[in-house]
Amino acid sequence: MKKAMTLALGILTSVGGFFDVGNIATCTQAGARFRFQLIWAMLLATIVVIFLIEMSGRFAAVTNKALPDAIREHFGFTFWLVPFAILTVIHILVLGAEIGGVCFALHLVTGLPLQVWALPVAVLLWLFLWRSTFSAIENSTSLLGLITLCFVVAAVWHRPPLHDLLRGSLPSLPSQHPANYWFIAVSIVGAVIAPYLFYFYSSGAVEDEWDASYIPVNRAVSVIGMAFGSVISIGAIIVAGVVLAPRGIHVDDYHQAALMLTSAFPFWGYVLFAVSMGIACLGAAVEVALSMSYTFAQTFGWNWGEDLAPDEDARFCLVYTAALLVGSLFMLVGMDPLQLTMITMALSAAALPFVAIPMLLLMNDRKLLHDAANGAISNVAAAAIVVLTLVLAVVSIPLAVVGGS
Amino acid sequence: MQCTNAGMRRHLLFALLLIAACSRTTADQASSWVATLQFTGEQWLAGRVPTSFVRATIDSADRALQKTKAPVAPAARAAAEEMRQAIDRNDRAAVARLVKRFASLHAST
Amino acid sequence: MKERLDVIRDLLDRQLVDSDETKMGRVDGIVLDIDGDGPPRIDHFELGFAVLARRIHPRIERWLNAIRARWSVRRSARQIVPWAKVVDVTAYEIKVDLKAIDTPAFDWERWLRDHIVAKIPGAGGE
Amino acid sequence: MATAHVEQLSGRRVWDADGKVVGRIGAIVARRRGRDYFVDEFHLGPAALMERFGISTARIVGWKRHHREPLRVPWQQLDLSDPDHPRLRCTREELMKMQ
Repeated sequence: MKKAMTLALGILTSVGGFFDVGNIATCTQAGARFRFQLIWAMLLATIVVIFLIEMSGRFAAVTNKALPDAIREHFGFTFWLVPFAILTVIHILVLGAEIGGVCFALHLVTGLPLQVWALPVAVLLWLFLWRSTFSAIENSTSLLGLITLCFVVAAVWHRPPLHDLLRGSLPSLPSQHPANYWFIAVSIVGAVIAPYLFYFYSSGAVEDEWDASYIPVNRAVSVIGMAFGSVISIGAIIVAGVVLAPRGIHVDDYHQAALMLTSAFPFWGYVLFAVSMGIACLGAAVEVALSMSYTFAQTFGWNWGEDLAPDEDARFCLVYTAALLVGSLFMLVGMDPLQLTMITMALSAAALPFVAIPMLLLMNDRKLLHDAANGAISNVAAAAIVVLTLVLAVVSIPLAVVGGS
Repeated sequence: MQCTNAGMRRHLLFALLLIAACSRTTADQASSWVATLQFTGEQWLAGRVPTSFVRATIDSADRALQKTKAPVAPAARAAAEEMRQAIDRNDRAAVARLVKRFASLHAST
Repeated sequence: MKERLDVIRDLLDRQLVDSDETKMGRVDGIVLDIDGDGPPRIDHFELGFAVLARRIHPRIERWLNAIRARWSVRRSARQIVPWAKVVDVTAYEIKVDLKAIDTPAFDWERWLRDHIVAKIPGAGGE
Repeated sequence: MATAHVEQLSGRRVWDADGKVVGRIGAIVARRRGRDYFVDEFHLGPAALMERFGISTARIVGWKRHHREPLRVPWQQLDLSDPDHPRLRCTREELMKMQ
């Protein structure tokens, strides 16, 4: 019974974790500029993220250790230091972008400028983290996150030509704007394979006290949950491709994306977009902030856990408090949330080897994992993923310079 | 001061590429913003977006258009300013006219 | 306890857990006693930012100490856990016979709890 | 008390009596005697590092190749008086004969 609940919740949570500000930005840009031609990038990223999430969950279930914990203890502090520092910067940037997404959603609803919302959003997030337990966070973000299904409903309502969808599912060369095309493709991968997902997911598995009997549950959660999240993202690509692309509207600013649901839902479309974006980013922001706390606490061996009261893990709470403060600065100083998101996605893609390579090495340690260590299929996939992440790391930043509009 | 020929050429090529890349994207962006203004006006007329949203979109469009050297930019900015005044007056007829003007501006890009 | 340990793999960087199952830091350093004619003996663990700083570079440790001399809530940036306090070494953690909250490892934790966390409503468990 | 730091020795290069590099320290094996643990031997070389990570590169790629043994150095043979430059008390060749 508990496992059935875990399964349902896990799937919903991973939907929440999957669809966030990075997906909203990259999917609407992809659809607006290249219609369905970049769906393949989303499919590729989904397959990769399924493998990596499955590995991080399996690792946590068998060893009772989350990833940052295991990496520090396995490879030593000096090895972990550089990835740790890079991932901390990425965490802060992603948190800033997610807060930006929430601020923009509130701006759509209230008409007030984004700066006004930066601190209230940070305080709201902080209260949420301070007061609630891990399962409360899981339940609320996952159920509210279902609102993002409106993108799928809108996509179906628009009846996109199936033939074009299928053609977009296979990689193809762009007829124009190649730099922009590849930049968006890389950004989609960076947005989907967000580093915080793995630290959050494996730490969550430890918080939920998974054991080896959860391996099948973990497998189902990662496959179904990520596929589900991917469907929502593809929905967003399709809607942008149907509504924005034919009108020649590109998404250089979130205001341009906000118009995409009003054709399918004449009276609710505008509010639905705002609410979807707000909730998706709010849920993701909570996960990013927690992931940051998990990473710090595990790196230094502090007491950690969202189920503990704050006076039992003061340093854990200090980390997310500081992260939220720094993360809200980006909006406070008036940075454009879309630009912040796109820079962050490119950097995130560049940092992927630091996530993928230690994970691949850990998953092959038979002293730790015994029979649950990676088999041949997982390892071929993992090796391919490492190659892919290395390529992305090399091309992402130059592409951001040339292809980022 | 000495400068090798090859080095000069490489720099020049790089600069040209950069200019080409930038000017293309800005012309593109300008056209996209004109289309955005048209669509926003249509949605406002249909009662699907609030007035505050149209104002914010016009602000963003104006900021982006100001940065581009696209030939369409000055006319688009002027029309955007008119639209701002029209929605403030709740002048539907004027907004409908401006939507048409944006449509023809977009067609010209 | 096991007959044979790999000091690097089984001890270094491992999680320390106190007698109340509270996580009290990691084994940031291990000191061997190499006195006399006998084989090197595991003498004690070292914990703390100073030890980590030295692992990155001795110069960083010096900077850290200079900063600490001006402004710190800790009695010492380095804490010692004698080997005699080690109760068990498992695949998950190293159990020690100490109370974390009474050790310098929790100086920051205690300071934060008493000066900041306790003053904010909702900090206690329900 | 004369001391040596494990975190400093880990991954440190070891020279032999002739000043030739023998390998890096990948594992330090200790055995229990009463309550205490005493270092028995040091393992050097890439195979020792792999031993630490519990993997072999071959296994990642999927082949099962012959597993290389690490170089074992009995504790008596390693001079730790300069922690930055651990030295063998014998030559590399003599060590190979001990394996």
